[in-house]
Amino acid sequence: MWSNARDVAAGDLVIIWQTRELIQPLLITPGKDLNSRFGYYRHADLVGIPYGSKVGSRNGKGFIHVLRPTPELWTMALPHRTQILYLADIAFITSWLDIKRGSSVIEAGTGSGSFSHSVARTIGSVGHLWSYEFHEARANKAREEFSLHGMADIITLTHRNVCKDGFTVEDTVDAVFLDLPAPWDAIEHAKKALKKASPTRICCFSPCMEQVLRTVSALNDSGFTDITMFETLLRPHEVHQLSLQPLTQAVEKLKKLEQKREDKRQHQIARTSKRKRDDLPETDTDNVGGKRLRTQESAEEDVSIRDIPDAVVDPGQSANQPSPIKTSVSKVSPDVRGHTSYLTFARLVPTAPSTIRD
Amino acid sequence: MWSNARDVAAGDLVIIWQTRELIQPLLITPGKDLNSRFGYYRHADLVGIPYGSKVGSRNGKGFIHVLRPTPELWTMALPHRTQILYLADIAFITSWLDIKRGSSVIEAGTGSGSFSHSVARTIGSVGHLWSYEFHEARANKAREEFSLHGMADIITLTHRNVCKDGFTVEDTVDAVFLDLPAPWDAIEHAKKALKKASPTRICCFSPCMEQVLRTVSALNDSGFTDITMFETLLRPHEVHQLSLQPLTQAVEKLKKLEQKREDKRQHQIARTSKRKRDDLPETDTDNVGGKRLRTQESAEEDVSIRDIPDAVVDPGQSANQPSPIKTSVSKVSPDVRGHTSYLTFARLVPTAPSTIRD
Amino acid sequence: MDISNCEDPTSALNPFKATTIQSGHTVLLRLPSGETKGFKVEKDATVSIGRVGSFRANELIGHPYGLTYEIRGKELAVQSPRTLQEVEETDATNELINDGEFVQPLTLGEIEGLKKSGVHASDIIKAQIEQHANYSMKTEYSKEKYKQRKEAKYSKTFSTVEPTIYNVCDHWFKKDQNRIRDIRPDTLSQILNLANVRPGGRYIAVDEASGLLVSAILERLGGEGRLISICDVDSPPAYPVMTLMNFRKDIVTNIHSSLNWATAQEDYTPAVAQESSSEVGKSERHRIRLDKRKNAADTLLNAREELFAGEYDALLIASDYDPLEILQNLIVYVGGSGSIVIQSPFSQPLTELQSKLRLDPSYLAPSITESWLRRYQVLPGRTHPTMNTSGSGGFLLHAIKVYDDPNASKVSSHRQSKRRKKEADEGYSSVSQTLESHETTEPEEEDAAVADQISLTNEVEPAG
Amino acid sequence: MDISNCEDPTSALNPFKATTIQSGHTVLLRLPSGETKGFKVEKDATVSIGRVGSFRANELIGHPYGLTYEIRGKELAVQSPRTLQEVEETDATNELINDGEFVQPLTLGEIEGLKKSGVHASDIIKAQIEQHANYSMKTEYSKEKYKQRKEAKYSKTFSTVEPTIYNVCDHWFKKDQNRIRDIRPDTLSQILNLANVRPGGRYIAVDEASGLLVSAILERLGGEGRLISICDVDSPPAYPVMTLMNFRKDIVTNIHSSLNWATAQEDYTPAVAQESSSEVGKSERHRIRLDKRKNAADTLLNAREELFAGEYDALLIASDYDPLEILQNLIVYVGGSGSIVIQSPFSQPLTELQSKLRLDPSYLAPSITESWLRRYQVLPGRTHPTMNTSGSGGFLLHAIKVYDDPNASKVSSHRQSKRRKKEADEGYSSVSQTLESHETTEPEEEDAAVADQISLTNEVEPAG
Repeated sequence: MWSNARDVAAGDLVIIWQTRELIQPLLITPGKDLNSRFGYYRHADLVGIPYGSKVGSRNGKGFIHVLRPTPELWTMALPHRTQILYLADIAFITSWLDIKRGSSVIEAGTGSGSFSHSVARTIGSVGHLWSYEFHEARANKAREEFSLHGMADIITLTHRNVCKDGFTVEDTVDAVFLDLPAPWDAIEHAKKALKKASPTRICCFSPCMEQVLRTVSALNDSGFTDITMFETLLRPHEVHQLSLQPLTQAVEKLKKLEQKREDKRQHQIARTSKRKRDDLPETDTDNVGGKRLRTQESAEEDVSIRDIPDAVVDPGQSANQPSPIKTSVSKVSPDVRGHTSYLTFARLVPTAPSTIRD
Repeated sequence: MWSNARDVAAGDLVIIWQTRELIQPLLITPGKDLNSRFGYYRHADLVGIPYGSKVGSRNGKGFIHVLRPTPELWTMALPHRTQILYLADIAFITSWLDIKRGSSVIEAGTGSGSFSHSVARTIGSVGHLWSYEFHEARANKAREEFSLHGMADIITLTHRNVCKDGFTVEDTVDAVFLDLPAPWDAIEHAKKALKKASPTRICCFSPCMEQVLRTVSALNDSGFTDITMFETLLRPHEVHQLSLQPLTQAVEKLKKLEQKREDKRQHQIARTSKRKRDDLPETDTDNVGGKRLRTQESAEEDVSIRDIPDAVVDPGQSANQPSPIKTSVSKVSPDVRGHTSYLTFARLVPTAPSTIRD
Repeated sequence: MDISNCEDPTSALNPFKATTIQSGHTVLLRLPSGETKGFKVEKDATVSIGRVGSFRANELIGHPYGLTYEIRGKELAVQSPRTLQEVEETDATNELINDGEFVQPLTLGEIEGLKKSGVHASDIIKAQIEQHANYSMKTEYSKEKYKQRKEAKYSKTFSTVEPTIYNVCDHWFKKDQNRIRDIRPDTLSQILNLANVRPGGRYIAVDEASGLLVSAILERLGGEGRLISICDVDSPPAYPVMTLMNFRKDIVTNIHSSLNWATAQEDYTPAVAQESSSEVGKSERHRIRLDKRKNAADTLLNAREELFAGEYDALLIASDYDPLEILQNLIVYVGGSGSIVIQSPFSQPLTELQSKLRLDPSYLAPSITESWLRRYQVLPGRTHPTMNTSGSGGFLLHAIKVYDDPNASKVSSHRQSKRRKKEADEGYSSVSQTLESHETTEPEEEDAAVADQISLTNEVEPAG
Repeated sequence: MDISNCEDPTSALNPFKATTIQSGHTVLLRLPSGETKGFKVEKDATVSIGRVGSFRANELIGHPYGLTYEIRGKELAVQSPRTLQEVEETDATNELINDGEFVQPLTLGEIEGLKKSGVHASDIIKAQIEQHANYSMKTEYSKEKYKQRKEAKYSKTFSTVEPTIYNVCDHWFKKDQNRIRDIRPDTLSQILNLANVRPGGRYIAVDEASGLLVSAILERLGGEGRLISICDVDSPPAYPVMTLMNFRKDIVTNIHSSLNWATAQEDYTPAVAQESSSEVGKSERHRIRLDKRKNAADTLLNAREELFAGEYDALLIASDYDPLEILQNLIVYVGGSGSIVIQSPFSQPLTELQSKLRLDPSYLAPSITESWLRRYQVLPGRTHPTMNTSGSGGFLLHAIKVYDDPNASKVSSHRQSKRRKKEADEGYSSVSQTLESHETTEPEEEDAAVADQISLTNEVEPAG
């Protein structure tokens, strides 16, 4: 597949990591430039540096990290031609289907090739993946990609509607993965493609429950067993620095605040008495004391003690009160994807009656 | 409902908390005794003590806590006649259906009365609950219970198959809750019972997805809108005291352990040389040095440094190395219930064309 | 438009809230995008809801909540409620549509022209669809999706949303969950039930969740009962969440009092209560002011007395302050068998608190729970969990206030020392805890029960 | 019984594991209760699986995994795989059945009698059902449940379970999840993919998860590549998880080396490597022993050299030791752009680690994820999530090793100081982080991207 060398070479496909939201593939072509809002780079400058290097832009506008492609980075960087599969589903499907070095696998459809890359990596050069895509333009794009990524020997890509026309191999594969709108139409075909003499597995990927119910029924009718269904997700956590506010400090601050207001009120009374003698009009600020216990309406004028820096309340004391210790805590990120697809799995066990004594 | 007095009185229904797994209702009947593996108690001794008291047994075998019943404690203590609803579902349904003081509510079926108690508490004496149970013995049991718990004025219990025979009220209730095997058969009846002039709500409680699909379709056909479905769970966390092991200590221990073995080996060699001179047979322990690097098979003989108390490795040093600080951490308890039921909700909005100008 | 000019806007059974939209209400409107927004409805004023349009507030006043309207000029037309539309499956797939070709068939200018000429939204959509070269080749699902997206963009309809505590919490959670400390509607409902909040009950609340907790308790009291909330500002804050509830203010004043962390201290004498002799017998104006001050002082002193009298049914906390300190201040006012419910956006503070509370015999069975909620799309043939109802809804610690009797707790601790050794070997110790654990696990009864009693009385916990 | 007496038990493509059951294998059997248990299969020995019965091991040897058998005497009969049975809905409800009446209709004595007389399990069940007064009145669902419970109790069937890493992990997770540090099959699969484990790759592992991590990496290498594991015991531990994998030992020895935390130190000279002149030229026996010692020393020294040469593809950690210390020891051996994956049963240690690593420019985008898995029952008409697949499956921290260039990081920090102030006001600061976050959120592009670059270079993090 991709380069295993320590250093980047001309012709390598690399992953350019600019930010978490901006991750792109790049074919190193000396003579070409890379321009982004994080600066201007020459491909030639990247040749010979070790993979994983941080590189500053030529115009000082930012930096990039030059990474070695992996199927996981590719999933984050690839051009989307369709909805794609992500890490949690890919990893779980691979594990349940027991895809490993030397496995023979079928996938339909190819889509944007996110799953294909991961399978090719996992089965290695002694395994094989038959990938089917019914959309011709997408199939051609994917074929190009696989070839560019040095996976042409591992992946055979066929442009074909497998629901109608079936697969191109028989009694050959260890596992079948169907990401189709109507997987039930491909299940009998899949059964033919699976190896007859050893236990084999299938996975159907369907976003809706109605599809699952129909798939389960079709799998059952075709003699698949141990039918089961899973959902898996990756819940990213966000890290916060948390400190619990000490309540005793709040109490002291509130007491002082009230004393200050009371002092001010007494001062106002004294001033008013004096003003009254001088027959001056009463000012608005005179009302502060009376307003204090009105609720709700006066909220804008109320001062939250958390809005007051320590210095305002008591300049002397803040130094004595150590600020509370912060702890790193985490919680599930609020914008987690809550559903991708239902993963329906089943097994096919070898049952040729001629070989089994009963 | 239950007693609001500070102290327990004769005739009160109380909750006896023995352990988290052993929570029971008890009707205080002076003259009677309570016997359990946590000791022997006289009801009479509980009269006059404040609710929330810990009480030691007369025979010193344990203690109990005497608690004031709440619908939540009742759910943990009630005699199960059926599968019951628990806190997370009850609370969520109550909130979505906007059940509050003064609400008129229908539930079917009554079951073990877990939801009924919670609703009765929430609507208060100015609200009303019509509860229907198709199983006669269960209906009678529940009626007794409601009466004993002082809820006879709040709850009207009817023994009836509502799918066949409908409800006993029309244009009356704010909310309907259906916990039935075939809720779709009761939806048209529910529509009749709901108030016509104000927005009303319905919830159907079904464990299986196929029931949900059929319910959604029936709700839609009956003109309910904003059909939506939820699952809610309460995930209990268990608290652990965790300390990360310092790696530097492990390194030092391993080095010392190896030095010790090497010393022993050298000692053995010396002994063997001496023994050889005396022509004595070699002992098994002689082989220790050579065995050290055999893998896997010799594992039982290997000493994990975590099995060795500090004292064995270096009696002098352990006092100098402070044991790592423990932090309280938590994770979801492994035995969490992963599913109760799907909660299908919908609204019915007032649409009498005569009152609406268009 | 007058659906029912109900002059008595409150329900006969629960006069706390109007059941129809009244002048002065802040009303949540659900816009075509699915988003909800709050708008003030004042008699004779105009309500303007951005791109969707504007209308006279009087059109809504007196209506029940929950209706859907279309704006036609400045008038509102009530719409029939929409039901789910069956989507027929067809043989069409996206097989023959080339990526990138599925583009906007009308230019923006054309669309603006149609809109200005008063063409109805559904007609614009139809026009767009007709011009869309590939529309008929797409699957019915893709078509439906496309139609909905277009409808959201050009529709001039909205619905009023009833200010139930569920809807208000949901609105805030979507709008700014930080300001309500991640309290999701399910979490809130659990708080209320765990604290046994009911009409006639008496509660103490510490609410730094923008008034969500206070609003929810008041809603559940329905005008009957008592709530004292403790705040960290000089005067009770204006709770933004409460604005949307449209409670009757006079009833709120009757059942809700507020103290702050200073005035809630028994050993503290608030300045307002210090009668100053120099202030008596001045002008009329001065006397009115003094009366006001006297009333305020009375309210405060009454609230203090009421708090200090104790025997509250439950204590509910959603606060940034150290929860242990809060408990040390307030637990004394909770009656025996009363509930303590503490909410936090993070598990860590509750975890630390729990490991302290279980050493304190005044707290029975302190347990931490995380709420979990999942919403589903239930369109025919397309049922699946929505893509974004995961994330965090906060954590709860629940315990029951009890009265210890040190003489009652003499239980053999043989088992305990064995367990302690085992835990030391493993490098950690654990306690499993939940209000519901008794029916999810089936422990070896005798053992588990005895271990449990041990764990209630001393510092050792049974293995999870 | 000889399904295929395949003399070459390994796949042509992946000779690492036999594809059929061989003598000496430890085989997982699924019992009627649904539980899986490991049994050693030795030629000519008898395998006894408790209540279910016993049989001669030879009956299994040479068979593919995954078949279902019934024990008949000491013989095994292969069963046809069972398909789901459609359950017809009927009008029967539980309406007329009185609670408590649904009791065991045959006495235990009667059942024992039937079993001893050789009656087939399905007949016992039938007999029980016939005697069950209310059976016909129960709903079909209740009937099915009842039948399944009875079958589990009297059936004499079992299935062999293929030792895939999924099945082995699942078995251990159900049996004792503490011993594998809560690594659920989904979590394990994520670890392997995040670490880019592939045939021919080179990996370092710290495995205190009973060998689950080591087994999984070896399985994925499939005999091609290199694994060095670092343990905290004097010699490499016997991994209980590995026993179930039935790897070919010679191949494992070729691709897997082990060091401990002392021998993995560059500045430490292991005693075994200290040539002692007094040991040369003794007796034959002594020379053999010395040769052995020499081999061991060579193996150790080679492993050290190999580790110290570095440029590994990934570092995988599941350990009780302080992960920061582990990284300080081993990060130097990970090649540029290599993955670091650290697993923990609790989020807290990873949270603290993350907040340190993001200050270190050698780690790109350290992010914490929690794995989430739900299994469903898919019986016809009764599809629902299983009641007990929730709970914890552990947490992962993932980061990419990079080479910093301090001169490349000059970015304006204006935004940063503003943000710092805001966070101080709120009492906390946050960073959102995930490998996949870029497509779940749609941040205001420019802002988020710039903030992100800032967060990579210094101690300030963007708001989540």
